[in-house]
Amino acid sequence: MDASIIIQIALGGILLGGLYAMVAFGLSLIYGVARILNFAHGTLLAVGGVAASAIFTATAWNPLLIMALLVPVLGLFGYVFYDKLLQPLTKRSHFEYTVGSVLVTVGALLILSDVAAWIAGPAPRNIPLRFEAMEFGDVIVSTTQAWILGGIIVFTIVLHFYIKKSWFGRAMRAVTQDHTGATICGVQADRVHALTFAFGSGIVAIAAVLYTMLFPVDPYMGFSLTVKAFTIIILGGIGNLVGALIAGIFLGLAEGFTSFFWATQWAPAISIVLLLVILVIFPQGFGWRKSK
Amino acid sequence: MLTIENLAVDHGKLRAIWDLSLNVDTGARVGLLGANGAGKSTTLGAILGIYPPSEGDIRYDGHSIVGNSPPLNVESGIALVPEGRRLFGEMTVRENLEMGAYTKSARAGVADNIDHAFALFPILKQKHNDMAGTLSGGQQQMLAICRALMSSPDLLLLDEPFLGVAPILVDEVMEALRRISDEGVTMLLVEQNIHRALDFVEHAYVIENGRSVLDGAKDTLLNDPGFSNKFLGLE
Amino acid sequence: MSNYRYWLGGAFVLAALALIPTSGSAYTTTLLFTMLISYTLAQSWDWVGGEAGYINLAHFAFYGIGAYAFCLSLLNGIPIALCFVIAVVVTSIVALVVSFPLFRLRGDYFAFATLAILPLTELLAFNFDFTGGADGVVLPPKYVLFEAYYLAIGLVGLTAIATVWLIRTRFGYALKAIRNDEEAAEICGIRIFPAKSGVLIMSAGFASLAGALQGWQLSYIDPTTVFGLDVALIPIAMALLGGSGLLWGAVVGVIILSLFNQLLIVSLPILQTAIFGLLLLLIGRYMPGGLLRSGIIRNNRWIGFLGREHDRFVKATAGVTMTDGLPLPKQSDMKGQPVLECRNLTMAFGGNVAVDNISLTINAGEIVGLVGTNGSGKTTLFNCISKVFEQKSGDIIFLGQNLAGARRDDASKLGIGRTFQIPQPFSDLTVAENIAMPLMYRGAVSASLPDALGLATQFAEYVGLTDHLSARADSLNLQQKKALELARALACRPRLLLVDEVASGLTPMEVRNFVNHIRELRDNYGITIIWVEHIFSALAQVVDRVIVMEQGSIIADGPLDDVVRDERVLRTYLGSAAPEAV
Amino acid sequence: MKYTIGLFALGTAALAATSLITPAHATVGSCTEPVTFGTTISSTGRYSTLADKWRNMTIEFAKMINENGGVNLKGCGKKLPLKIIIYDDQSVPSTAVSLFERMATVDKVDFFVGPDWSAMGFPVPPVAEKHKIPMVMANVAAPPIFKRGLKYMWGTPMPTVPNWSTRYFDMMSKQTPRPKTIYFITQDNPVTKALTGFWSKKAASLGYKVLGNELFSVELKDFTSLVLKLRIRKPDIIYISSFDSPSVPLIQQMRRLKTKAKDVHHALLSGKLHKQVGNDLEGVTGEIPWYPGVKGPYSDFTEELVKRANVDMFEYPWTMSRISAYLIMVQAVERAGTVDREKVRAALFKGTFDSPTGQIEFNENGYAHKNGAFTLQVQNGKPVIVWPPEIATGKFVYPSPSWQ
Repeated sequence: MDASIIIQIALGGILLGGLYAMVAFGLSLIYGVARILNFAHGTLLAVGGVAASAIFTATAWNPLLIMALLVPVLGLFGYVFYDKLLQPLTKRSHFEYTVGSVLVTVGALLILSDVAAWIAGPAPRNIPLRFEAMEFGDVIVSTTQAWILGGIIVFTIVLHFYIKKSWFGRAMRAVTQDHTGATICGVQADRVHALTFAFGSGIVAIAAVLYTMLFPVDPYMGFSLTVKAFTIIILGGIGNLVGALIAGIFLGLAEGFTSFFWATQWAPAISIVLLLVILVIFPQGFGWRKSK
Repeated sequence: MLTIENLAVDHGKLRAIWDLSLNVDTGARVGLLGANGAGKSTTLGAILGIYPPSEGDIRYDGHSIVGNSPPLNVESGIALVPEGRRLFGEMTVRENLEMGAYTKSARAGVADNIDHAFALFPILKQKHNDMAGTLSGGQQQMLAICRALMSSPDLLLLDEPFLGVAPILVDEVMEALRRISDEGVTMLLVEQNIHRALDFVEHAYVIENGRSVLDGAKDTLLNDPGFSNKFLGLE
Repeated sequence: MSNYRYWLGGAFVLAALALIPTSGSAYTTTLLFTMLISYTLAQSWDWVGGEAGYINLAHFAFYGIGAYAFCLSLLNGIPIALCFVIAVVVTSIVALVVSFPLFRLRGDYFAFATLAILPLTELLAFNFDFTGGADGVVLPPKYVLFEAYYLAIGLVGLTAIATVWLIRTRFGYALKAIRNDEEAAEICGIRIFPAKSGVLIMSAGFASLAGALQGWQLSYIDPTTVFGLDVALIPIAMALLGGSGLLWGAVVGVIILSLFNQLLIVSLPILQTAIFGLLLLLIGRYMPGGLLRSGIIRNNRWIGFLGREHDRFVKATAGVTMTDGLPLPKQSDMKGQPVLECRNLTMAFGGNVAVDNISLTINAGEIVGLVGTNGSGKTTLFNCISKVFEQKSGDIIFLGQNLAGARRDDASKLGIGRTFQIPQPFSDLTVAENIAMPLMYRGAVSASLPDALGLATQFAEYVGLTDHLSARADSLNLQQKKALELARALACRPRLLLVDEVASGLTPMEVRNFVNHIRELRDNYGITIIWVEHIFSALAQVVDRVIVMEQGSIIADGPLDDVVRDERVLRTYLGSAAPEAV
Repeated sequence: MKYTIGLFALGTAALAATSLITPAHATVGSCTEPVTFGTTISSTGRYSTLADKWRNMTIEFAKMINENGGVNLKGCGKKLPLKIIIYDDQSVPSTAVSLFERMATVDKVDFFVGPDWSAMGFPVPPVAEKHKIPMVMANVAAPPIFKRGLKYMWGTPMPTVPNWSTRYFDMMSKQTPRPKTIYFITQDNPVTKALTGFWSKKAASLGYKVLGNELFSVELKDFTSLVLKLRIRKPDIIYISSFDSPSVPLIQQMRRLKTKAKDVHHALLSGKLHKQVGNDLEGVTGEIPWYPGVKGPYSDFTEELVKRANVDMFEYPWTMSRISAYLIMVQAVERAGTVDREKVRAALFKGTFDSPTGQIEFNENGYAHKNGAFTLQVQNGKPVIVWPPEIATGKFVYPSPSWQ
């Protein structure tokens, strides 16, 4: 077995896993702060990807520019979505909050994908940007991949430090860890919730553009991404971005190597089997904090 | 500085505070004493704005602050050391302190206030990079006090600050609180340990079942034969 | 009286449904068939979701597994009746197996993990040879709509009966207890894993029958049809939209959403799904408890009954013999013998030692006060004795039995009853139901639900909650909740009762009343009591001795009068300003 | 009492609502009312990516038939207008079944055209059988569907599994140097699997060495491992049996990792794939049932139809199957000369019909078993028909330079 083959497969796995982790970042932050199972999260990526592709087809803009355009749009969507539809539920009982948020997010999922399919067509699309390949011995990396990989790494680092160092990032973590404690410190919890929704949705916009540069998106594919993201959150721990990145890459690698050493058709199953096995061994996930 | 008049607070359908009045002068150290469930913590929560009052008035610096959100009250100089400390267990000591200075007006003074906190409790400086959740009970309580001080408050509300603090550390914490008080911070202290509380405060209010039943200066209370007995339960 | 109305109403509905194929079009029949299948799925989901409180997003996987098991068996020439049995058996086994990892999780984590099951089953169906892979399973093309329809009516009848049964039985109440508070449920003697696993299997079994019928009617299944994520959330949405946990919730949700969806499909060429989603979203936003919990329905004279909560369907048995006092057994006199012994008991959380090497003995018929400042380890000690926590080291011997490794329900069954410092009643159950819970589950003399409700009234009377019997526990005030805690602990029929701060906040009169109760419990029923309390005056009236804890250790143990004169106690507990004396 | 009344009220309301969406309708088979076809199209949901333009196309089809006067019925002595009832089955089989039941009993359509996909192709025909309504399905290609002994069901699938790649293999056998090895990559789908199943055996008998046969799920995004296997085995021909969108990352990653082969064949090639992978598709060969410019019966009609409906044939190649189904049903009705379902059934049985793709001949199972496809190659970003030579619009470039 050639080392270059292993490196090549690992590269593919890391890239895919990194993208999955990016989907999970926003969901993880949102869940940590608002404790809402946001079923529409992956669909937002799908719709964002469709929009990015449509913009690219029409204007041939640089994907970074498309990102810059989509981030505020999806961010605003996330803010309004929380503020108008979910925030009023916080005043209800815990039961009603849970049920209501499931209905609202499932409803949003259906609406988003159907409207996107109606406007942009249901056909899969992507951003067909091609860069030259670079070769390192037998390992081949395309510049697209390199850019995306670099993008994921830079973004994760920036995000990590932003959440670690910025006032808003601290507030998000504080609300995740102790809601009342954060209020005592002068954090406006409602606002942080809505802003986290905006922030998480903004991250989705970035993930959507990167994803669409590599893989096709269509309006109906979102929910399976949401499922992937939930899997990553369990493994990585809620609100734990580094954990999510590790979990995502771990899943990506597991899929890649299963495909090579066993059979391609079993690759997607491996992540779920791993999840269940890990749950049996560590029922509280890898990075799971004791929750109240 | 702080005046509460005929306060009533409801938790959902249940009334936790029925009729409470008290008065805290600027620079004073006032105690709020009473049994578990008497409504002490709820009173502090109501002052900060966590539990909006159903009736009555809370005035701070002469203005009514009823209906103000906690952030607004923190901004105007009230800080709470809450029951159960409410620290962020997975943030470092330093980050917890920084969170204490979250409000806009407090952000400028972060560095100074952290130095001040470290001077107050040097152990926190030693452990400034440790997660708050790994600290001992006493250290956590010190951190909670310092976090509240990060917003440079004029009025500090303390909810059982000696709870879970090892006896050898109690004196250290109390000494630190005295120093804070000497720097001009007004304090309202909730405590169930009467002797310890009266050791610290100048004036105390006693509440029972959500109503104020007794109040007086420290000496008055100590000399009241009924008071001590009532609280030791040996009437 | 009301019973017969249910049966009459149910029979009427089923009969009307059975007549449809003869009078209506085949289209109406398929439509209703789809609704019957949806109802079975939504309702059986709600047994786990609405009753036990676990959001199971893998429900659709059981539907698919049932469809596969059925179709594959039928294809192999097995008689059709047996095929349905096989579908249920196979699915139940799968449900049992997955319940081991899944029920190690709670709350939303459970939901996250179950969400991953559905893609896994889809992939397995794709990749295994015996499932036919992507080609699916092809049945002979028989037109079985009417046969399938009548079987579906039967299935719906069974589902409805099972739902009513759940509402009226001990099992259903175990689930309600689990939904509210698993810790308290165990304290009441409920073994929670078998209950949770049991309801998951039951729910999976019904889902598998729904899948089997659907597969039979379609005469073909493939992985995406029966495991597809795109339709998996719809039955759940139906149950939630109608009103999760209500008898009529799933029925109404299914009728409304199915008809609405069909109406959209046949009348709109575009955006049907978006409008369908909009309905879900609006209901979630404005009636988050479900349609039937909204005021519009509940306050309506004619259909208000649809929104009734489960407790309105169960009545106490009137014929329970009213004894004088409490229905507790008089315990054999073993005065002076040790009931509880703790030897070198240590409990720590992380590096924080909460109970530090404690040894103590409690004798039968004693009333022992346990005092100490907050955080001194009293409640942790209680939690160790009642097995809420497993101790780190040391032994707990109760009535000669070592409790090492015992579960909470074991402790309860052996005769350890307790109250919680912060009351943990089952919030959305009534007072009577709360007290009835341990009566149904505790020991060999467990009562049926109506009997237990009958007996509960006597406990309620004892603690002064007679007026609140049918009030929801979360509507009580703190003192009433504490009284309820005591009643529930007594209903466990304990030999050792752990009372955690019941008297604080009571008026002196109430305290005296309570003290009399404590004394009476010891004198009349031989219950040994450990009482954590801050109010010395209350303890003084009744305790035989007092144990003082500080920093996880016992610093004094003796009669109250001696203890309060102990300098060390005064200093640490009362915080005397007196100079330190060692 | 209140309860009982309430329950009755509820039941009545539900039944009333049911009947509201099940109105009574029309009679079957007169000479005065339009000839009615009923169909469902997966306009939304998972299959809609292939079918979203068909609703419009179907409406245009009926319009064009009616512009020519309609369907000619000898039995009535006149032309009757054509009406097509269209529902969206949302890509859900049980919905499709109930909609076909609806069309049979409520809308009372005369004939069924459609649906598509195996998931519908299995459960729907028993409905037609039960109501004795002839149906010509469109893109239902899985061979087992036609072996169930159903008597009211025909299909015009693209691809027809045994014939689909005939012309491609014919072409490859005439190339020098002759390709010797082949590697199959297959999407996990009944149709694509059937294609591979047939051609991997056939290829072996044609003298190829089959180096591998890899199945992948639509969920798979990272094909690195698969592509590396290709690089290790170095086949002459890479035969990809997949629908267009799941293989987008495959093609891209094959290019990115510099896969080499004499020819890369994507059996179900479409413009959608081309749109997404762009230049990466250069030199790839594929197959298409029909393309504007290829002359045959109804080819002008079809060209006009796809122009009006704004359907690009290369982008939506499966549209041809739908159009064929409609055309065949119209021809069958005209041949029967009446809307009598039994007579139309007799006309369809083992019948031969015209379509732009050539003659469509049904066997006794209702399977259009003789259809092939034209081989095309993407050259300079455009699809060029390269085989059979008599209709080719360009020359096959071999070995494919871009895959060297």
